[in-house]
Amino acid sequence: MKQIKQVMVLIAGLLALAVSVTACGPGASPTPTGTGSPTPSTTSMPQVAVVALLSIPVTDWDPAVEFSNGVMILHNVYETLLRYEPLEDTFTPVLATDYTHSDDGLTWTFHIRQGVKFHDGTELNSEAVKFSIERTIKIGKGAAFIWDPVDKIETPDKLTVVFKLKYPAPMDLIVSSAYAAFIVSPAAAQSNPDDWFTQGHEAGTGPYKLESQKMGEEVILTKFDDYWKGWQGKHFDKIYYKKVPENASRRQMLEKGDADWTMELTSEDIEALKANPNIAIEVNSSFENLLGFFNTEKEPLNNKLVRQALSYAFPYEDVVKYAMGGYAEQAKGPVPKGLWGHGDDLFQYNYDLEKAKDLLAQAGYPDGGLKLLATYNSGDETEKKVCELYKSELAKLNIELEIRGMPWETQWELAKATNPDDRQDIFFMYWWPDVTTPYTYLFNLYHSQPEIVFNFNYINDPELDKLMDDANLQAGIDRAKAAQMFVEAQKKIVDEAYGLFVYDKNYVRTFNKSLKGYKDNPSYPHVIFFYDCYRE
Amino acid sequence: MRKLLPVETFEAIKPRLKEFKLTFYLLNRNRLTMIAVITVFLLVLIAILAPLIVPYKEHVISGTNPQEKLLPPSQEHLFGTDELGRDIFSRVIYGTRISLETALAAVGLALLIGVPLGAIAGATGGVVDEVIMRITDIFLSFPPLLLAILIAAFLGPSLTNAMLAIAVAWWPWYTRLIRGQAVSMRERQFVRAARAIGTPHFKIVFGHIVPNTIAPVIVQASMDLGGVILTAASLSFLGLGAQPPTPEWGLMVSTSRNYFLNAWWYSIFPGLAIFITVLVFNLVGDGLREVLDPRTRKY
Amino acid sequence: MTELLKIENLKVNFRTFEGVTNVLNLESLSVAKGESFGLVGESGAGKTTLAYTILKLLPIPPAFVESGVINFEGENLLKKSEGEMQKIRGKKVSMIFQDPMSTLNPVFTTGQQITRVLQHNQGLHKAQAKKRAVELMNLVKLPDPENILSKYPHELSGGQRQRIIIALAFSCGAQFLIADEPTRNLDVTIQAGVLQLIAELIRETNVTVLFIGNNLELVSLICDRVGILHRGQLVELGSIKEVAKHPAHPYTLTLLRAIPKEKREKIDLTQIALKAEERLAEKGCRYAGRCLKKEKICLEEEPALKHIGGTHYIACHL
Amino acid sequence: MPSARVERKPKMLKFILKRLALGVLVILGVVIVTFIMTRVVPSNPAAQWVGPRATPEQIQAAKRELGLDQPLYIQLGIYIKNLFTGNLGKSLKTHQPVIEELKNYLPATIELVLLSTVIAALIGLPLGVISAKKKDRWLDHFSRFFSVGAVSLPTFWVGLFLQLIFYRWLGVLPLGGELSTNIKLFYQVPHVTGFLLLDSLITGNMVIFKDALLHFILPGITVALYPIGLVARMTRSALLEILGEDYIRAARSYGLPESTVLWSYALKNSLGPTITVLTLSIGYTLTNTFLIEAIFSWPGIGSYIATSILSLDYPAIMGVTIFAALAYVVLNLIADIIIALDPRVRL
Repeated sequence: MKQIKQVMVLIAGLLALAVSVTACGPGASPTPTGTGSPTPSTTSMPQVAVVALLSIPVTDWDPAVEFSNGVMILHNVYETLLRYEPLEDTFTPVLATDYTHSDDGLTWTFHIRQGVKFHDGTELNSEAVKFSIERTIKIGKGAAFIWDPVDKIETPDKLTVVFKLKYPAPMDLIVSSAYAAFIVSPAAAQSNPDDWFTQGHEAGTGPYKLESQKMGEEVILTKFDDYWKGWQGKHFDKIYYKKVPENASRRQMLEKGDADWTMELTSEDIEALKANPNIAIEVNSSFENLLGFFNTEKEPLNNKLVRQALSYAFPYEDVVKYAMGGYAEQAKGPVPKGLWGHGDDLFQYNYDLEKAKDLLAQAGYPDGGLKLLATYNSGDETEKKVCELYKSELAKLNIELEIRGMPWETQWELAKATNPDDRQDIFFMYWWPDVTTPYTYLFNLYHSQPEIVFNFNYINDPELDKLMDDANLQAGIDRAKAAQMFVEAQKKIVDEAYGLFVYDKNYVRTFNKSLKGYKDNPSYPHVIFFYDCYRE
Repeated sequence: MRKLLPVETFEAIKPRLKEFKLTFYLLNRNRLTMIAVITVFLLVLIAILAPLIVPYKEHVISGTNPQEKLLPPSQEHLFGTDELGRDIFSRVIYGTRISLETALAAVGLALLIGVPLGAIAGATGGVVDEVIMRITDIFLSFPPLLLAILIAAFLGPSLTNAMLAIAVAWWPWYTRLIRGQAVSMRERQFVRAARAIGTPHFKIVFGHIVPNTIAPVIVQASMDLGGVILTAASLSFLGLGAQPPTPEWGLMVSTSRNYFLNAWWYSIFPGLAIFITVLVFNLVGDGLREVLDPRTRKY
Repeated sequence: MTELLKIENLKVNFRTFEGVTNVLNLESLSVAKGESFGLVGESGAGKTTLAYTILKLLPIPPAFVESGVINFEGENLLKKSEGEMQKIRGKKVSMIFQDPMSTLNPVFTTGQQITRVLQHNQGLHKAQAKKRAVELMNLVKLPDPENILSKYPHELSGGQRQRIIIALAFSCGAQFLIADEPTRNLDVTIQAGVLQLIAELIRETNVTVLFIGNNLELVSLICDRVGILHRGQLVELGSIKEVAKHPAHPYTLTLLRAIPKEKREKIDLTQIALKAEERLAEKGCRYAGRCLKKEKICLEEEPALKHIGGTHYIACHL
Repeated sequence: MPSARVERKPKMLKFILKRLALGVLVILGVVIVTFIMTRVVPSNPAAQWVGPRATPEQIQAAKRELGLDQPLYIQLGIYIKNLFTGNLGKSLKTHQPVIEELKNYLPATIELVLLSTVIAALIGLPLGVISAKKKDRWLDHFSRFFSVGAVSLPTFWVGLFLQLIFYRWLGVLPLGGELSTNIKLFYQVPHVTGFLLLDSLITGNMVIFKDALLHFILPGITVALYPIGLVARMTRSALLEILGEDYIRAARSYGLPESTVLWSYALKNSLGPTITVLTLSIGYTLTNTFLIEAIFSWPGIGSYIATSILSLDYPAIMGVTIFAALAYVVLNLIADIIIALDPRVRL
């Protein structure tokens, strides 16, 4: 009898605990952030913004290395010399006040802002700029390649930096790159071990500094009192970034006010959020596009007619409508709309199964009967839908499309297989700019390469190479002319139907209506410059 | 977690009609087990007849109908439609076939690896036994799901590879089970007799020992089916199993995560399908274990 | 003499795969107060089943009681609830089991097991119970009681364990004791000692005994009266003298011959062994199938117990 | 007669040592198997190390940096040598030492797993006892349905619906994570052992403890389901075996009440196998967290390994695998010791 009593008491106690804990739940736990109540300090509530992220906040805390969404945070901690406004094609001076370049595009002079302090208390000068960029080049990871044109960096005085280039290049675009263009404190970098940054430290000039973090999970930023722009007006005191991998969870957090800003919701979610009066939905153009690559080194896609047939068989409208919920536009060539060098007059393939049939017949496949393999990044719901819709159309041509969602690394290795026959037939991939130039699209994706990196069409066309390279050299001298030349190159790519130009994506921003001052900049994908934001 | 039946359990199990009848009689005592047995037969029937009974046959292969996406359950679509307008009922029904096929293939393959290894180890003894069993130990010290995930990830995601991965995670259990049997078999009269008249070792192992030890392993394997189905679904959930647009339940649940706030039916039906299938297989397995284990067997 | 236990019309069946089998069919049996009654029969005859039925410890299913009355002190045990039975078991009726190896709980020390029973049945405090346990050890002639009480069953020998089981049976002053082949699983060398102990204790406590055995000779050492059980039925009943000296039923004769010590005739073991497949005949004497003297009537009619003199009864047509 | 229990001690030690040695061998085997598996897969760790959009020169440099230009057996040798110093290499993605990342992620997972296991024992044990007691009756059917159901549920699916019900509809429990944002930002979160619930409890910080407990409930229940079912099933089958034993019948014959027979006499006998299962189930529960941590944004090893596997981050995968195998081997050893402590088993 004694035993049974003990067990019962234990269970009862447990239940009581659970009940008491849940009963007082709603008051304590999911309080709306920042505006909420139960905090120890009563004087003035610090303003906090909460960002729910899809993946780990910062992959590598070294600003020279980070080459993924971590720049969302780093751009609030570090600053670049300039910030590019692609929609107006202008530059906002940040750490540099102004700049000039020689006519041949080989010498670029930047003047550095006076009185800027790093978070470690030291002051910004031309040496720091030189040090930062040389450090990035030396480490050679991430997006360090953007500095390839740089021959040497000179610092004639404390506030002047001169770049001497190997070949003409648009340095203003390079120094304002979203990646690998951050300026760090030399004092902090030199007095600490090499992996000091990677271990989760920072030494930038940005408006916010790192308060604390749990690696791979969350980051808390707090305002840097000595920020050079000062703290007049309304600003946030703290920013809280948290990884919330489930789409549904991020949406629910946003709806309940547990998050202020989130990304990568499905179009169905966005549709549902429209009814919520507390949530703002902003549709912005972006420089991110979805491209399909045909394996031109393998039967049957080495045949231009087959490639064109497959281009006509693609359900562009359905994909935009159902896979993207309308938040995209069918692409015209590989360079997205809004970016200089985009060809508005380029030819566009349209969904036309009859035409596709004709072309297939011409190519010698009147009854279809092909088997193709398409790969995409596993876990990407949109790419998955794209593939499924495409498969359904190709089935009508008696072409069997096998779809394989693969982790990026394995998909990549498959595409780099030595034997072209081992590779996939169609490779789906997003591309977005590092430096805001058409060359990042054309060179990486369609230029011949000594080794396969991202040229998944496997084209080796010297004529096309030359068109692109000439255009790039021109970019450091006369951007308008260069843009024309880039369009010429794309004409050839489109005509050859090297791949599917699926859509240019819109970034749909979903955030709490009380978050004000947020402005999307497609050159800095997903970055929120929190200094400009405030809560109302 | 699996509790392997003790070796002696199977001394009694001989594939005789009477044994089957007796087992059935004992199972019949527990109504819940009996319901499960009937459901298992029903599921097998559904799996076999799937192509005939699905209302939207094209939706299980390549067809899409995005205009009708995410419709709630109705008369035309009993379980509603998914994000590309496909009939979820058809896909769930067809998924029965895929799940059962995958599970059977995985367990079959695990048996194909595990049984000969175990028989050879047990029948040969000595160094061969040591080596085989130490390798088995190594594989047994991976948590099975982790091992399956690892292998599926390394082989690349596909249903076939998921099946292979599960087989690799499962075979050591069978090796261990059959080895125990084979060891006891080694000294039996008929084996000695066979050896005495110069039968080659290979023939003794596969001609005498395997046929006489296979019954318990088959029983064990049938008890494992539920766990295997769940593991396969978990792999697909992680994106390491079936590929779209295959109507595999785990994959459907995984995809539905993105839509379940707007379309609860999309998650609930494939999830229920997994649950019910695994449940009835486990219930039957549990019932079988109770009935076949001499320690709990009661007439 | 008052009847302490009176069994009437008791039918116990087992429901199995093959169907319902009758394992116990007793028309009438009574044990008087202070009497030692022996029950003898081959294994499977239903002796243990009877013991379990009295204590209501039968595994149900597959067993079930079809009909009957077991009156103990004038009250029908079969009608008692589980709670009421708990007040009877151990306190009024106790039992010595046949297998000392499996009767004690392996995960408690013997002391824990005895004191728990004492605490519960006699409401003793822990210290009192411990003291009483030591006394009990002395009673069953186990030396070094403290040591024995601190041991787990597997650390003791079979004889020691059986003595503890006997101690448990006598611990709470039950008036009725069922001893189910208490020496069956013991070495021959210690059988005598244990048996003697039981006999002494019975004499000292004047308890009423139902003594079960498969060996008439052994039973005769303890009992006044004896019943021969065959396939669930009493085939012969009488005082020890009557049955042992003048066995009347053919089965009893076989049983007596089966005692190896006697070595009077060559024993045909196949006659004794009960085959599992052997089905009960639809009608007729249950022994007819093996009876060497059977006649036509034996196959057609079931014999009832009939009085053949003194207290002697047999169930045989002949 | 010398006491048997005194004799057992040196045997026990020998037994443990032998099992430990075997365990080390097995772990070494796991290391080798995993290492080979990771290396035969077509992939390019060097390219991962440098990051996306790397140039061929960068990749070549990384190859040298990571020692990938050496023959495989030398790489393995170096790996094993480093292993002994606790060096598991660096993650290809985050460039952090894997051992640091494990330290970072493990406490949350261990806390989740252990606490769920305790819950599993508290619920599963009575469930199994009731089921065995009422065998083939409706209470048994119900309890069996529940316990077999618990091991048959796709946990990832359950997690989604628990969130839907308790966060979205009822609004009584948080969606995920370990703590609320406000608590994180404005309270000093104690850090003693790394286990949040424990730390807040020992430092007497009830606000944080309550918040952490609230956050624990949903993932805790989801993770506990499987072991609950397991313990209930195991207790049931062990009890069924034991309830048929002679000593149970004997105990009843002495007039002991049914509750004592069941909860003390029988349960103590079935505790051995049940605790063994509980111990071993921790290994399973650990892998189950791989599926559900992401759903609950739980900052543990599960979501870490899930992302590592999907991005083929080999050092991270190996680190977690070795840890899991180690945990498995140790738990097995503990289970064996528990069995060996059973007075019936003589070593």
